[in-house]
Order: sequence, then structure tokens, then C-alpha cells
Amino acid sequence: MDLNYTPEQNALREEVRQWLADKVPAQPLQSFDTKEGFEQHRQWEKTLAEGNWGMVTWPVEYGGRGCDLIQWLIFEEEYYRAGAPLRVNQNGIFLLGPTLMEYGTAQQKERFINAMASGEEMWAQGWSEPGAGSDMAAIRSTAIREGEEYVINGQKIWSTRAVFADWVFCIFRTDPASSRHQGLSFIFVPLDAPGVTVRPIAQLDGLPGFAEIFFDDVRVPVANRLGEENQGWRIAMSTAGFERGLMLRSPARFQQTAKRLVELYRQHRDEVLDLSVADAVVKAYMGAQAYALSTYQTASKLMKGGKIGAEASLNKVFWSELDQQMHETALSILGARAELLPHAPAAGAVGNWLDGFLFAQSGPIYAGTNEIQRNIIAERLLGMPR
Amino acid sequence: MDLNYTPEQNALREEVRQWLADKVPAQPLQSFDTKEGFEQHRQWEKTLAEGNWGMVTWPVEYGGRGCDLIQWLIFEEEYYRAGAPLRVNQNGIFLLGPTLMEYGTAQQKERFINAMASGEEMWAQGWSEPGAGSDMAAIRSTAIREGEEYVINGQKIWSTRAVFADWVFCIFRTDPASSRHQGLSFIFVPLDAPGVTVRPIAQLDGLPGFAEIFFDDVRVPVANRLGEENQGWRIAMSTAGFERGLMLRSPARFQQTAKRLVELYRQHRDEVLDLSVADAVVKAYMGAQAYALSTYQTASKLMKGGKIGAEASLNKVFWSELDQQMHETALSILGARAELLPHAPAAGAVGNWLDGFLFAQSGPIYAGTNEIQRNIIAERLLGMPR
Amino acid sequence: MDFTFTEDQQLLADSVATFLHREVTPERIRASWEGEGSDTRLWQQLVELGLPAMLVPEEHGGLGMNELDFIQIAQECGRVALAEPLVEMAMIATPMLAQLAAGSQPCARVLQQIAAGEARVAIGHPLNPAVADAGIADWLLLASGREVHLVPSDAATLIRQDSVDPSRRLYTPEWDRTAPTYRVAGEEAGAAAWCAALNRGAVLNAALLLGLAQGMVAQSVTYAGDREQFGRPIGANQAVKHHMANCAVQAEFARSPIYRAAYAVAQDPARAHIAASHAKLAAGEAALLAAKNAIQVHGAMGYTWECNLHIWAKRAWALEKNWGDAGFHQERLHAWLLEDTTDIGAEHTFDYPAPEALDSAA
Amino acid sequence: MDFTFTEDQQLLADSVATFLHREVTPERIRASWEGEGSDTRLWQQLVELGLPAMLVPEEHGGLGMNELDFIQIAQECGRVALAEPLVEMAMIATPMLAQLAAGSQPCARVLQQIAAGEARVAIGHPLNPAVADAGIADWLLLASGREVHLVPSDAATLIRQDSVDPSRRLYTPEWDRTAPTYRVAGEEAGAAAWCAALNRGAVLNAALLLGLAQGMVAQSVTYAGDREQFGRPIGANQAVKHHMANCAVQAEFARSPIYRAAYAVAQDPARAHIAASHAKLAAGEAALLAAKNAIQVHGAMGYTWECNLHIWAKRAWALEKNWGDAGFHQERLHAWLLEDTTDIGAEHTFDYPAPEALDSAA
Repeated sequence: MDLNYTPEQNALREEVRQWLADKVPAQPLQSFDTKEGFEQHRQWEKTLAEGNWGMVTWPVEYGGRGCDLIQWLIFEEEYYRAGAPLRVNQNGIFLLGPTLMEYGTAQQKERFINAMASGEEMWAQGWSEPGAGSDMAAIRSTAIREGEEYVINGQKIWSTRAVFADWVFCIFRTDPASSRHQGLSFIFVPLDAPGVTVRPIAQLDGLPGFAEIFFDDVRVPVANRLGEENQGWRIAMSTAGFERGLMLRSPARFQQTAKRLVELYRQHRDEVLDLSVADAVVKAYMGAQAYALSTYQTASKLMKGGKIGAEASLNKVFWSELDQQMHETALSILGARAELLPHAPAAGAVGNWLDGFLFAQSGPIYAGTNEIQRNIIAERLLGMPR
Repeated sequence: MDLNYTPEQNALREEVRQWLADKVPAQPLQSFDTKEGFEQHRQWEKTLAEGNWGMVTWPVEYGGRGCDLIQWLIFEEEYYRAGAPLRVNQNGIFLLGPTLMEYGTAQQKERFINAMASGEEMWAQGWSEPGAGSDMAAIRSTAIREGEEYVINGQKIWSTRAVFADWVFCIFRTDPASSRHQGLSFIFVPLDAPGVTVRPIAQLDGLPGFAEIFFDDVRVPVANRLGEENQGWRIAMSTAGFERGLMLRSPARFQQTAKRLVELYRQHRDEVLDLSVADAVVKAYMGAQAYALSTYQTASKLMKGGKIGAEASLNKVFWSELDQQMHETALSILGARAELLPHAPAAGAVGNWLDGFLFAQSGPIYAGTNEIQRNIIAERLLGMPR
Repeated sequence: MDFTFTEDQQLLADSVATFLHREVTPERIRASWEGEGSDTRLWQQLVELGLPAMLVPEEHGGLGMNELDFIQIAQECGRVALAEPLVEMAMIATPMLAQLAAGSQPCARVLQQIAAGEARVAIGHPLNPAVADAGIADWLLLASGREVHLVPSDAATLIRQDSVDPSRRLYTPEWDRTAPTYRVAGEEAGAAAWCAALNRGAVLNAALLLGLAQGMVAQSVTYAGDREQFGRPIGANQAVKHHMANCAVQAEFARSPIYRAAYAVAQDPARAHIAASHAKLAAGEAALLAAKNAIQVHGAMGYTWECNLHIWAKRAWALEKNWGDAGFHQERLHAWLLEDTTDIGAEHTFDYPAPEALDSAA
Repeated sequence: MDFTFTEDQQLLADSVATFLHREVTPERIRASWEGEGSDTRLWQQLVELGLPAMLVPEEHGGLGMNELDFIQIAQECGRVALAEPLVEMAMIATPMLAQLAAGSQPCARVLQQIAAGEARVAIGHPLNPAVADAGIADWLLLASGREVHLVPSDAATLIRQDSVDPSRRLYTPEWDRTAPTYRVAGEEAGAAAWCAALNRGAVLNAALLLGLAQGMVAQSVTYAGDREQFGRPIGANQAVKHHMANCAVQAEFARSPIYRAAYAVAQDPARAHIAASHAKLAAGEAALLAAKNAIQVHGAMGYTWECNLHIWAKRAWALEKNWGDAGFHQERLHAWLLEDTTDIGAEHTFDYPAPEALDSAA
């Protein structure tokens, strides 16, 4: 155990910090759930890609830096420290990219990876269906092979970023006689293909953060399939697997939230009467710090060849409830002003805590509800009966 | 709505207060889970009965005062206010007594009620079996009729007070071919009958608060059966029903605990660093007060002919978790001294918080675990699917 | 001692509940989000039911009822997430006007107008950062220091303050604080009036919050019974059941404190502060838990704008912090509990603390 | 940056764990409750494994290892609820003696005896109201003001203080505080030594508490898999699963802070206080939750003396409040977070706060 950074690691940190100091937009971008904000964020992805900072763990040949997990953590720390924009491209670079590198053909990699990395082609994700949420294997949408094409019919829902994205990656039932996890394939569909209809779904803040996608005899070439036919479940599971799950929620994000919360508390301390706030602020620091330490420990273990599986469910439960707790605490500190939208003249310096609070409500739901995660912890980690 | 006591109610309060001031032993009795303490408590029951304060809601003919529920609440408030001894006789007077009045024959009432009320005969309760805890209908112990006797075989467990009591009331399977809720009968067994073996079970504090009872060809007369043969489940359920459930845990008890907690907090306030204690003390007051108000509301409703059913599960969850919360808070205030037994020289004025804390751990378990209670709330009160 | 509502109170509450459940649909609430927001026809219906006049004293043309008569109605308003400004006006502003009417002709006149269904009054308590529904009010009850000003709404400049809850139409007013005609209570009487208003506001909002909590639980139970995953309704999962059971427990033990507090503000308002703070805290917690668990039980659907749940959840988040946030009410209880002279314990369930502790509220 | 244990550290911890799980049975713990309580044979086995000598510096005949080498062993001692006084002696008292040995011959001598397995030392930190295992110790490390006294146990009068946990044999000592031979550190050096001991004590107890939590979860999972109600194991109920899952989450996120804190006390003890307090708080919460949920999952059985669970639960209740209770450690974190000069945030995960904030600990 050595909890000091190496000179190389410190140099990387310094380099990232400098680059971000130069490049991070002075004004916050608009929400990427608006048309204009989406394009601003797409531009930021391009800037990142030009500096080879788009996805530091990717191999150099794909515009990455071949960073290991500790280096990635350092990058993330600096990224959140700098207040850099959220990653509109996360479906592509965190979820699809690594999967494509593992399962894609040479042609697929060539066709998709660079365009994805540069922000030129943005990706939405298409797993869930109205009847297949927590029960993802209940997928019913079909992609029926006709010669060198698949003909797609059905419906996806909760597809993040789909309103403004260019492509969606989905799993469809390619064997109509199959059931559950069998007979599914992993297929890419351009969102402007004939027969595709995207219906935006507004989230709690009123912005269309996700969408329903309807497929009506949509035709895509067989070359749009990733991996073998009817092997889609296994590929999708690896996409949803640990290492990317870890990357979807890097600890730096929560550490910065905890830091802002502590600052908010310092600032308002004399007015705060709520008897639970002091304890909650201490717990917020502890939680964010624990999540960071745990991630460093996991990263160290993985770098030494360790494996990790159902433990990811512990992380999911922890960060999502920590995020709720921190935002609830912030609203308690703000008191009656907490309900005001940031642009309200009387809002003062309420900041974006309300928005963060709304977003935090989704944490225990998406990427597998916390109820499902707790089942996994009990059954797979602790070995309790099903 | 009129939240003022009537002159008659105030007079009753005054009368109880006076009587208790005269009679409550100056020194606390020993635990009734010891032989000596049990006899001290038996004596106290006798004193209560002599003053006709043993069970104020009982009819005058059985030594009660025919009090209504509000009067009962007033009595309880004064009882706990005075720090009077715990009721060793609660199985008899709260659970069995009312059931006996409803279902007993004239002979049974004559035989049992007065002896129960005076503390002369003390009762244990025999519902659970090793395989029938939360699943009470899984009872397997049998009482097989032979002429004018039942021959009893089997085993009961978690029988409170059985170590020192004189009698136990049980349900046994009288129809050996029956299953679940059918074929059960409600039967009284003297604990000194041949074939009865009582094995004390020590609780967390080391004292034998309950016992296992083994029945080996135990013979009791048919006259020891309460109600019809094979109707025991229904009778047992009415014994476990709301009104007595309410009486098992009168709000006064928790209000006095909250009061002591507030006093402890006032006393130690300058040393308490724990950031959660102030909030917990406020919550303790609120919880005890809410439980009292809710009970007054329920009592008022029942007195106007209202009925109450699964709502009792709300109470059970609430008071049991409130009791845990209050005792945890007290131990937090006491800090490192909290682990010391009261007789330890360095314990100082830790009082009986530790004992109360240990006892509070049983609250969410007995009389139906809180998990079962939450199922009942969801299914019966809210109508969720089974 | 009788802790039940009278038959009349219950009948009235039931009939208003029936009306509200029939008329106040989510569609109608959503429609009211357009424009300045009031649903004129709905308001007219509420007037016809006599609700705004309930707490106007008989000598001013009203029904002379009190907060206890109204409390279950407030709860029902929460249950349907009524967006109209009925509750603040009828149970907070109106009794405040009545309190001041003896010494103030303008207050008496406005009470007459309320009773006749001809005027609406919005109230700006110093503890709240904005005035709800000032945009559709005819009169504003405002604080200048501790003075009470009664200002015609067209004499004030209203600055819109958007809330997370689109049903809450908030404004901060600016007006000529020196105009002597507005002043209906000076510093001393004003302090007492604002203090009493705060207690009523706390109790009323507690009832709304309880209703909101119950409304969210009801929707979630229905949803969990309909929505299937893994071949059965999600509500058959014990974790989902227990989320809802926990909400039910919290709501149940907020209910009696609210009714008791409503009784206190109606019968002995000068000693109602502890009961009011208890009610608000308990209901606020119940509502926050219900919002959280209801969203969780709804899954992704609960996170959308199109699902009606957020109408309730956002109201709960907003109201929980108005009329004294949790810290304000905790601090009142905490300070009171710390006093050596404070008697709690079994025999004090229905005691009312002495009024001197009220100071902190103004 | 490498947050893993070395292969040697892991091998040692695993082999000690194997030994402990084989030898330290509940039956053996219960047997030790009779008499003064030490299990002489077990102690001898621990000595043979070299455990008491681990943290004795090499120049005093020990193995010269540090707290990080020992931390997983402490966790395993918690997991089996070891009642022997190994952990306080090896990881708190021994490093304290080592710290003072340069200026104190008696300390150096006692270290030699520890390394040889010939002496046991109990420690009485001012924050703890009693001294654990003083009755079987040869030496006592005691505080007189901030001075450190090293007292032969037969020179002290020991007053027994019964704990809820029969495995904890507590005493308050009385001794001649004026005898100059006992004094091994004066006010200044003593303050630093007690402060460092407190941090070690917090981290060590955190590891014990984590182990206790894990031990209780393991027992409960087994019980819930065996015990049947309604025709299936109770562990198949989602509520029971989630009780255990909640414990697992808390334990998991106490683990890394403990290892980090052990690293801190080993590498930079003067700046270890924040990490130590974090570790103790997180582990304390995990252990309290595990005790509560484990009892609940065991049902009535969990409330009995004959079920082994209480051996773990009572230890958890006791240790959570020793070596600084939650309030003490919260206050340290709280005071530190309130300082404007305190830097937290993503880039500061492995920063160690400056030592001046240590004052509050002595």
C-alpha cells in the first residue's frame, strides 16, 4: 500500500489542470437537454477530443491516452474540480465505446469510434421497453432478418439523449421464437432512418432528458449488428458491467458536491436552525470521501488483475443515496428559498441545488433500481436464498 | 372535539394519584424475571386488586371499575407518572381476562378471574412453537380428546413469564387431521401438571424472561378448554386483537421515557457533542406525544362505536421503533459509560437506560415482527397485492 | 375529552372531498399552469360551496366557523393538490383580518367582500420569501417590519418568482410603505397578528402536506398494483410494500398532532405554538418521505413530467419549507424542551404551554 | 498510488484468520466468562503466532511491523469476537511504549517482555471510563493528568466495573500517583502520546467494529437460510434480504476509510486524526446497524442469551462508544470542516490535515 501519487501521476494531474484551466468555458453551458445546449456540449466534446482528453483510458490509436484506472481517477478529479461540462457523450464513450472495441469488427471500429469520440455522432441508449424495465429480459421489439437487412418493429423507452442524438444502440429480439435472455441481438440504428419516431419525454425539470423511440419497419444493414446474432444479451451485460458502471459515476463528482455543501454550510451556518444539518454535512463529507477511497481501492485491485462483479451494486446503492442526502441537506440549509428556480429574482445565490436535487431523485431508479441492487447484494454477495 | 378533561375525569386522576402516592413501593422492586422479584410483583398485583385498581376497565363484578378507554388512559398516565411497578400479570389481565369474559363459561369465569386478578394465579402465554413463530398457524402440538380429558403433547416456546407462573393458556391442535387455522383449540394448562417441563430461556440481560414448555402426555380436563373445540384460532385472534394490543403498550410508558430522556439531555447538554442528539431528543418528544394523541383519538372513536382492525399494525411499528430510538439516544448521551451495568461503581447515574435499551430490542420482534406488521399495513390497509 | 370531529364537521369535510375529487383533476391543474393560472370556474365553485366564507365571522357576513372546522378540508385540498389559493386565504389571511377588524374598517370591509365571494386576499408572512397567488388577489396582507399593511393589489408592483412547482404562483411585492391608509396594525398588534398567522399557517400547511402524502401513497399503490415486471405486479414485492407501509406509519402519526394543533389554534391560539410546530414537522417529514418513496415506486415513470406524481411531490417540497421550515419549528420545540419549567410526560398530553415562549415566532 | 495490501500482509492476515476461526469458538468465549476470564491456552497460541510482538520495534526484540500490517488481523479478531486483550495491547499500548522507550528504560523493558510473550499491558486512556483487562495485565499504562504512568498491576487497586458485555473485563485503577518510578512521560510528551494512542485506538476499534459487523451479518445470513416460516426460508423474504444488504453497504464503505486510517497512523501519525475519526464513525454506524438488523432477522432467538449473536452485538455496543464516542469524533470532523482553511474536494482525497487540529484530542 502506498497512498502517495508518483511523480508521473502528479505530472499528469498538472497537465490536465493546465489544459482545463485554458479550455473550460468561462460561462456554464446550457443544459444538454435543450437543442442549443446539446450543440454546445457537442462542441465541448470536440474540444476534448482534439486535446486527446475525450476518453483517457482509450488506447492511443482511438484518440485516448491508454491511462490506467488511477490515472483516470486523477483526470476525473481535475475535471470535476475545474467545473468542466457534463459529458453529453457518455452513452458513446463510457458504454458503447469499450464494447465496440471488444466486440466490433475492424470496419465497425473504423466507422464509428472516431466519429463518436469527436462528438460528431452522438449516441443514445435503447435498452428498456414499456414492459421491460427492471425485467430487462422481457424485451419484445424485434429485428427480423431479411437478406442483408434487419427489419425492426417495436418500441424503446427511457432512452437517454435520444431527442438530439444521431444514433441509438439497442437490443432487439432477432429470434422471434425465443424468450427471455436468448435470441437477442445488439444493433445500431440511425435515429433519422425512415420509420423511426422519437417522442421526447420530459423529466421532472420539464426538459426532454429521455425519449420513447418507435420503430415501424425500420431497415438497417446486418453490418449494424455488434457481435454474433442472438448473442446480444451477453454483450449488453458487458456494456452494463462494472468497469463502465464505475466510470458512469466517478467519485470526484460527489466529492465536489460535498465540497460545495460544506461551503454552503459555512456560509449560512449562523442562520441554520435545522438540528439535523450539522450531522448531515459531516455524513456528506464522510460519504463522498468513503466512496472515493473505495474506488481507489477497487481500481488498485483491478490493476493487479483482480475481478469485480456484484460489488458494483454496493456502489450503486451508496452513491445514489449519498447524492440524495447531500442535496436534501443543501435544500434544508437554503430553507424556504430552496423552491425558487435559479433565475427568480429573489433566489439570490441558491445556485443549482434544486436542479441537482431533482436529478438526484433519478439516482436510485436508473441503471437498475436500488431494490434490484439490494436483491443482488443479498443473493449474489451474501448468498441469501432467491 | 373537546380536548379538556371533564370534572369527573379530573377527579379520577386525582383519586388514582393519591392512591398511588400512598401505595407505590418507595424502593423499586427487583426484576420480575427473578424468583424474588416475581413474588414482589405478585404482591403488588394483590395490592392493586385490593384497591380495585388491578384492571380498571373490567366490570365491577370482577373487581374492576367499568372504566371507559379515556378513563383507562388517565389511569395509565398516573400509573407511569408514579413510577409504579411493571405489570407482571399482563398476560392474565390484558390478554386472557377479557377473552375469558367473552368466551368463558360461568364456571370458568368463577374459577379463574378472581384468582387472576388478585395475583394469586399468574398466567403465561403459549402461542409460538419452534416451527410456528411469525407463521403462527403452523402449530403442531396436539391435545387429543380421551373421554373428559385432553392428552397434550408437543412444545411451546417464547412463553413469557412461564418460568414462575402458575398457568399457561395455549392453542393446541385438537383435530390431528386438520391444518393451518382449522382444528385448533384454546386450552388452559397448570404448569405444575405431571408431564409439563419448563425450560427457562435467558434473554439478553441473562434473566429468564421466557421459557420453552414441553408437554409429555399431559392430561387436563375438557373443562379447561375456552370456547368451542376447534375454534381456538378465532378466540386467540380476538385475544391478540386491537383493544388489548393497545393496552399492552399504553402511550404513558413512552411519554415517561421521553420525559426522562429530555431530563437526561438537559442534565448532560454541555458535554454532549453528538450532532444527532438534539434532533433525536426533539423527535422522541414528538413521537411519544403523537402516539399519545393518536391513542386518545382511537379511544374516542372506539367509544363512539367505531371499529379498528389492521390499524393496530401502524401502532406496533411506531411504538417499537420509537422505543429503540429513545434508548439509543439515551446511550449516545451517556457515551462510554453506557455499557456499564447500573451496579458498577463508575456507572454513576446511568440509571436503567441500558436495561431499557436491551428490552427495546425485542419490541420490533414480539407480538408479530415489524416485517409482518408492514406487510399487514401494505396489504390490508393500503390494499397492495399479496 | 373527546378527540373526534362532530358529525357536522365530518359531513362537510366528506362532501367537500367528494367535490374536490370529482372536479380537481390533474388535467385541470395542468391547464391552470398556462397564463396567470387561476381556474376561474373552479374558484367560483369553491365560493358557491361557501368555503372562503367559512372562517369569516358572522358579524362580517361569514359563517363564523373556525380552523378545526376547516382542517379536514385543508387535508383534502392537499390530497387532490388543489392549486387555487383557497387555503391560505380562508384559514390564514381571513382569521388575521378578523383579528384586526375591530380596530380597522378596511379589514372589516375586506372580510365582507370575502364572505360575498367578491375578493381574494394573499398573505405575505415575513418568514416566507414570497407571496403566493398575489397575481390574482384583490388585496395583499403584507408586513412592513412588524406592521400589517392591507394593500390593494393594483397598488403594488409584483415581481414574479418562479417556483419548482408550477402551481405555485409566487411574487414579491413592492408598495408605498409610508402610505397611512395601508397600515391596519402597528408594531405591537402586528407582531401578535403575524405570530398567530404563523401558527395557523404551520397547522394549515401541515394538513396540506398530510393530504399530499396520502395522495402520493394512493397513486403509488395504484401504480404498483397495475405495473407488472417479472410476471407480477411490482407491488407484490415486499420492498415496495414496505416503502408504502413506512409512508403510512409516518402519515398516521402526523394526523392526530395536526388535529390537535387545529383545535389549539381555534380554541387557545395564544398557546398553540408547540402544537403547531409539532404538526408542521411531523407532516413535513411524512410528505418528504412520501414524495421520495412514491417516485421510487413509480420508477422512471415517477421521474417524468407527464406522470402526475410530480404535481404532488413538488408541492410537498415547497410547502415543507414554507410557514417556518423544519429548522424554525425544531428550534421552537428544542428551546422549549430545554427549559426547566417545561413539563412533559404522561399527564401533560393536553397541556398548552404558556404564551411567553411565542416571542421567537414574530 | 497503490491501495492494496502486500502479498505478505495478506498472507499473514489470512493465516491468522484461519487460526482464529478454528480456535475462537463461541463455546470458548462463553467458557472465558467464568472467573477472571482469560483463556490461558488461547493467549499462549496468540503469542506463539507472534501477534503481540508484531508492533514491538526490532531493537526491543519485536518484529518491527506497523499498524497497517495489523489492521486486517484486528478486523478478523472482531469477526470472531475474540475476547482476549490482544488488540488493545498490540496496536495501542505497544506503539505507545515504543514512542516513549527512547526516554524511558521501564518502557523499553516492558517492550522486551511483550516481545518475549512474558507480559501483558492494559491501557487506560482518559477518554475511556475504565481499563479493559487490567485484571490479567502485568503492567498498566495510565494517565495522571496528561502524564503517562507505567504501573505494575500489583501496585494498583483494581475496582471491577461490570459491562453489558461479559467478555469485557473492566476495571478502574487506583495507584500512588506521586511515586516517581511510575512516571514515564510528563505533561507535554504525555499529551502527544495520549493523542496518538487515541487515534490508534479509534482506528483499531473501527477495524474490530467492522469485523463484528461482518460476523453478525454472516451469522444472520446463515440463520435466515436455515430458519423456515410459511414453508420457505425467512431469508427469501425481500425485507430480510434488504436488512442484510443495508448492513453490507455500510460495512463496505467503512472498510476503505479504515485501511486508509491505518495507513495514516502508520505513516504520518501526527496528521492521522481526521482519517481516524472518519474510520471510527463509519465503522461504529456499520456495527450498530448490523447489531440491530441481525437481532431483527434472528427474531426472538436473537433476543436470547443462548443464541451466540449477543456476544457480537454487546461488544459492538460497547466498543462503538470507547476510544471516543460518536460525538467526540463527529465534533472533530465538524470543527475541521468549518475551518475556512480546510480543503476538501476531489483533488484532496489523500491529503492529510495539519497536526495543529490535534489539540482537541488530548
